[in-house]
Amino acid sequence: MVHVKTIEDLKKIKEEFGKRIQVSGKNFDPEKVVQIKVGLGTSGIASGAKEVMNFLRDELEKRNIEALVTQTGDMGYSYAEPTIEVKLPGQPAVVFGKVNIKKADEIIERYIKNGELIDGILPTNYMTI
Amino acid sequence: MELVKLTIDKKTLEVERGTSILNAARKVGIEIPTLCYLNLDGLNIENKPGGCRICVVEVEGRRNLAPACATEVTQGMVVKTNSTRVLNARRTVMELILSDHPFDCLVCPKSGNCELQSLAHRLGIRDIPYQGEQSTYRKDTSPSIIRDVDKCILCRRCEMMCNEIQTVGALSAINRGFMAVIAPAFEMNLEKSPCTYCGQCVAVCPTGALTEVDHTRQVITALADPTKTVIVQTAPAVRAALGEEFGLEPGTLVTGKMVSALRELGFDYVFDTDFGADLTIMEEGTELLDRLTKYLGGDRNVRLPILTSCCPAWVNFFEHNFPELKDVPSTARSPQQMFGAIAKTYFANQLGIDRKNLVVVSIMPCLAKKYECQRTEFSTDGNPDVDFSLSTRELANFIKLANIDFGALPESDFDRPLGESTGAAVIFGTTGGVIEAAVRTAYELYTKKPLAKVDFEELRGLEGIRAANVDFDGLELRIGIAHGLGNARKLLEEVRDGKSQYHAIEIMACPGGCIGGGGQPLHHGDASILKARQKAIYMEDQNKTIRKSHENPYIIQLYKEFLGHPLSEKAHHLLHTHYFDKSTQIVIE
Amino acid sequence: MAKYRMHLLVCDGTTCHASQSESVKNALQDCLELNNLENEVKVVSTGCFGYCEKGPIVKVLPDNTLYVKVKPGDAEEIVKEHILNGQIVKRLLPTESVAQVYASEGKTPFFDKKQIRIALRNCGFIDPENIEEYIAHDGYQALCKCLTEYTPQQVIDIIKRSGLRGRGGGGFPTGLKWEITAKVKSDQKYVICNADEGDPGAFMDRSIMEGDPHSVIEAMAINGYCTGANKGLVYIRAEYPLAVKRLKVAIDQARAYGLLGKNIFNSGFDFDIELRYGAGAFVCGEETALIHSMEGKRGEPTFKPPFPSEHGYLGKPSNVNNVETYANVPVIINKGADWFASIGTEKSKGSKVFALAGKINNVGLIEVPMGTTLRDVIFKIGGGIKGGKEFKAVQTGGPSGGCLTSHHLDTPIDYDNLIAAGSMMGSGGMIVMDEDDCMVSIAKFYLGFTVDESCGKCSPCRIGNKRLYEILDKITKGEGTMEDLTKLRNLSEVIKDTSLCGLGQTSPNPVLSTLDNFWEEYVEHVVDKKCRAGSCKGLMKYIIDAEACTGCTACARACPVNAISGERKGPHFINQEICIKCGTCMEKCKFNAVLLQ
Amino acid sequence: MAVIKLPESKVQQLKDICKSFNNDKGELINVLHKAQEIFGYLPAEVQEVVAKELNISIAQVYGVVSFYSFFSMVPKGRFPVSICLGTACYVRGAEKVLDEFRKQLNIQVGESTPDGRFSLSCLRCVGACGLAPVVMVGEKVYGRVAPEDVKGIINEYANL
Repeated sequence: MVHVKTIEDLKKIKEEFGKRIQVSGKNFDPEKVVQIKVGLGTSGIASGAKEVMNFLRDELEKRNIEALVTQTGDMGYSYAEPTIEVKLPGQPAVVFGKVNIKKADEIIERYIKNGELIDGILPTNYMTI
Repeated sequence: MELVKLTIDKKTLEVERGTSILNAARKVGIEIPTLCYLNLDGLNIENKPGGCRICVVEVEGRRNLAPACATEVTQGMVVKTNSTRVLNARRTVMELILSDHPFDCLVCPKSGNCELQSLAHRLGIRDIPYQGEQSTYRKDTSPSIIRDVDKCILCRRCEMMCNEIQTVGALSAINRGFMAVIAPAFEMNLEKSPCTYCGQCVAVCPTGALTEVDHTRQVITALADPTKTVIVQTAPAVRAALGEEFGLEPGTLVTGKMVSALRELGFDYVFDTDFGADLTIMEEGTELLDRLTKYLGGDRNVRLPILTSCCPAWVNFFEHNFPELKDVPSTARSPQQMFGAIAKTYFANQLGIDRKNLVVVSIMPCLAKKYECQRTEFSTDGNPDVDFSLSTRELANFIKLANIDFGALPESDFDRPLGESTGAAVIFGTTGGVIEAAVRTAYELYTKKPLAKVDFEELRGLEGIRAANVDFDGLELRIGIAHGLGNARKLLEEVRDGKSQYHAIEIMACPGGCIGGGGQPLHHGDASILKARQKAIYMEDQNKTIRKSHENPYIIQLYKEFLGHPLSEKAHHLLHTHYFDKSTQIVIE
Repeated sequence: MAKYRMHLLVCDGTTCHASQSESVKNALQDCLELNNLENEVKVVSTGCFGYCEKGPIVKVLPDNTLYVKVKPGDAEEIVKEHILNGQIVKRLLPTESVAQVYASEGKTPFFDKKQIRIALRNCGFIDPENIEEYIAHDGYQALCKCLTEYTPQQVIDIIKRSGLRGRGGGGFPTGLKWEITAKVKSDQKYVICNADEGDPGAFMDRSIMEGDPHSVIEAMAINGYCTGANKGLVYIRAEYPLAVKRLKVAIDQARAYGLLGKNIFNSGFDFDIELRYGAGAFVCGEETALIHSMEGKRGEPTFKPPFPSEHGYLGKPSNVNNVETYANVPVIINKGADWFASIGTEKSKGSKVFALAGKINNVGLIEVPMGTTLRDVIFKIGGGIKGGKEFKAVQTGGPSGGCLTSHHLDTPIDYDNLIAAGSMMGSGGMIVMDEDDCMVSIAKFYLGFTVDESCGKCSPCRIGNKRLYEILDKITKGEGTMEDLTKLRNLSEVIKDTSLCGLGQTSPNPVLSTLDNFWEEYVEHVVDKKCRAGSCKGLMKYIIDAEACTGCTACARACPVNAISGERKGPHFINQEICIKCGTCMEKCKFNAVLLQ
Repeated sequence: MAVIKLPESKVQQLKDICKSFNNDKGELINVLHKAQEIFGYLPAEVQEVVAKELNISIAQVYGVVSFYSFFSMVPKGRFPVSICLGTACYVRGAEKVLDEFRKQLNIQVGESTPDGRFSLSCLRCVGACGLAPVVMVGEKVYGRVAPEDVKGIINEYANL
């Protein structure tokens, strides 16, 4: 385990984190892999976000798509839970709302596989710092 | 000390930093009304939850009103205690408090002596516009204390007394919001709680929520019964406080008038608990010397320090909280019970009547005495040694009820034989008194020399825990004194942990000792009343010709005719007791 | 891999939907098919863009052109000009100011700057259970900077200059609070995080703890460094199991990385954090009550002064801030006080997180710069009122706040403006109400909450709020009098003026603000015995429409109090004197003949 | 003398909990949380043991237990039903949903059905305001509940 003692230690972690993403022992190149974040706050979970996350993990593996599915906090769109963010390599991230299993399947088949946008995109209406 | 200049109601004054607005105002003759606030100066007892909001005042520059009791003065502060805003707020708050209070003032035991009632009068409340639901609870009666918490205004004084001062922990605030109330755990009866019946909650309750169980009716019935001989004993602290109920200055001794009043009430013999106190000294003093001699002689089967055992609330306290130490206190019964035991044997014999036809009434500054006289170990064949115990307050009411003009009564003396007592017995009424009385006797018995000076100033005072060494002709007797059960707990913990340095410890449950007992006229937070009572007690001692218990001629006679000698078998049987484990037991199923 | 060369995004947010976005979508689809473009260009409906008053909105990808107020008839022009000819349809572009916003857009194709995420910067972005991801987003750099480059006083000065004020409701200047605690001399001090978010309808702090727990940990350590405290305590609601779990994971990770514990960043500074759980008492959000609760006691507040900064947990100086306040701190250190102070209004700097809920389309968690108007929040970000109903009021500040009306919609949100308007910032709950909400009932709802949550220590709050509730209840039952309205006001003012703690000092605000802003509604209840929102049961009448009634007697048989009379096969009648308004007759009637009036 | 009867294993468990908090009375609330986790509620006996172990008065323990709404002295049903009465849920009709549960289960808030299957309680905001009105049965969250849905929700547990 890294013991952080200097600003350089922090910077190193930051750099490394950008370069390699490790999931269950496998290294991923963030530039080449599909990255999905599932909003797992209380309202997300209450709306079924965990089921969606499990579905995505299982199905992406079954369908041989190199993808990294991680959890994140509340994205703010309580009215459209569960919400997920999908980032295809080299493209801006897109947030989908009201994602149930059926919608998740559609996202894999149409957006992830074909780059085809589907109904239910949530425009990011804020600026982050 | 830094001085702070401020203005209250256009009066400019300078007070020490740290003074509350309430106390600062008092200095310029402005009396801001209070309700929950209580301060017994010099006894370290203060209740300042800032909860009732009656004492609110306007402070210039402040958004909302400030409670005068809890707000400290600041430099240049401008305070208004009677602006329209303040008066309206104070009235509304009072109306709210009254809207959650029963309207049965006329038949309330506190009527005429109720702080809430006086305040409503002072604020000129004429109606209660904010009517609504009132909180209601079950009335709870124990052997000593009645809880009628419908009348509770959540001033928290009793909770503070029970937990912070007495560390008894019988009461706590429970529930919250409108349902909040002060009660034992699970709203169980006080009788099932670790309550010691010290009555300090009753002594500070501003309303009729906490009162004593009134036994006056039973006494009246007994007095009216021609088959009964009714005798009365009065505790030393009663005579130093009873006068207050009749408008006399606190600290006025009314021994003679009290005796006359009791005669007028119809008691056949008016005796003195002081006689029992002298007897206690004989037994307890001898026990102390016995244990001490054995201990110094290397006998490790005896335990020191010896603890006094004349305070029934204190006895309850260690039975609940320190059962493992129950062989440490003296086994001597309290003066009330010694008196009762002698009355129902020795004196009944003298009169030639059956003990069942002799009714013994005690007048006590205490509520725990009501419980004590009901303990089964203090009865023979179901007949108690002491039948009824009335508080000082009950006696005062009884006298008024009997149309007796107390002020006009002549002074008269107690009856013999059980009315004779010494100065040593009188000082039982204040903290430090029992041990001083014991020292006066033990010294002479131990050293076989007369005391050069009877007064032991080093044992007196109002400090919560005091310590003094008394020279017994070469032997340094180390003495500890505690009053208030919280202070007692500290000394007890030392004993339990084997760290106690004392040979003897006196403990009184009530702050100040019996002068501050739960059955005394209400002090309403004025500590100077307790101090005046203490002064009166020592004055009574001064005035006595005999000031050492072992010199009481009737005590000497009692031993000669009846008991034999202190700690004799008969004395053991009649004058000593044993203690019980009353702590909560976890029984494994 | 992309099948489509272009996407047309049509906003299908509720407001746009109401303004025919569906027809626009269909028209675009038809035009594409007409031009055989359906396999090259796809029409997609999206959630709200936050520009509802300009709707329907169409956005063209990949070139990010935004068209506003698009009508079905514009579809042909968009397809022909933009898609086929590559020419932008200028007349459908938004006005200049909006265009600028969109012109500067950066990372994402769906971008609008009404919201700024400072406290929520990582929330919904990073994996809260992965400390490395937090570090990758510049996490713990602020702590490092403070410990290695600044003196405690310098850090305090930065916070002071930033203008950050407490986000828990009171709005006390954070830097000043830190400075007071720092100046008190004591062998032991504590850093306390108030995570007892109790306002009904508020979930800002919970979201931050669930989404970005490290930002709170980092800020608490910074505070510890400033004030001289080595121990931090988070007082968190036991009802927030997920937040508890994420915080625990984060604390463990921070310890493992040496970011909590001994000698952090080799500076000689030690700091660690423990959790303490609340147990369901709203009053524990008050800092003295919170401290008593942490000490294992009843959560009753005590009179201030002394303040916790001097006499806090276990009698030691303690700095108490809430979650959101702490979450702002690392950014302020990293980006500087001036940057933070450049956002917001004169006296309220930075941004504020709100939990937007109630009768609003886009319920959610938002963060806006101080000074944003209520109108922007409700109608742009919030997407307007649900079901196209009329906006009636917005409640801010929870049970301590007030109800604001359409008159206040253009009020820029900051601490002082909200207080001036008769409400308060509170912790950030924002509940929108529509024409179906009865304002007397709303006031009663909040008072019911206060009565439940009052600790009972001081008489005005314990009894006064109960009486307020009872009077309001009486009014909603149609039994109120004009005198009651006078009583309501006097009682409210006295409770505010005399209560011991913040709970009682603010609890009458929902009553006072509705009395001020909806006086006619109270008078209607009292004088006309009428509830315009139709929500006060006691003021409603069940009546039978004689025309529709078939005389089947089902209602009469079901009525529990025999209030219904009438001949079989003839019209029935409800005796209003007897009726208890249970509604059974309405349930039983198969002919919709029972009406509620 | 109050006598508390509890099985030995439970007493030991309680003692262990207290010990894990160093028998520190400042940890009372944490101890009570743990105890409620294990016992499901806090009967008088449990409070007595805690009081004894932490060396505080039973009145004080009860004062704390009765202050906080999270602590309960009555056992919950097998399927505890909680209705959120936060503001967002309130304005979206939570009260009507609560009334329907009362009617269907024939119990009041704070009570359990005679067969011990269901208990009814109210919650402050659970923070799922986007789903208002919200009902929880055990851990399961039901969002946007209308009075008409109540019967169906109860039936889900009918055969469990």
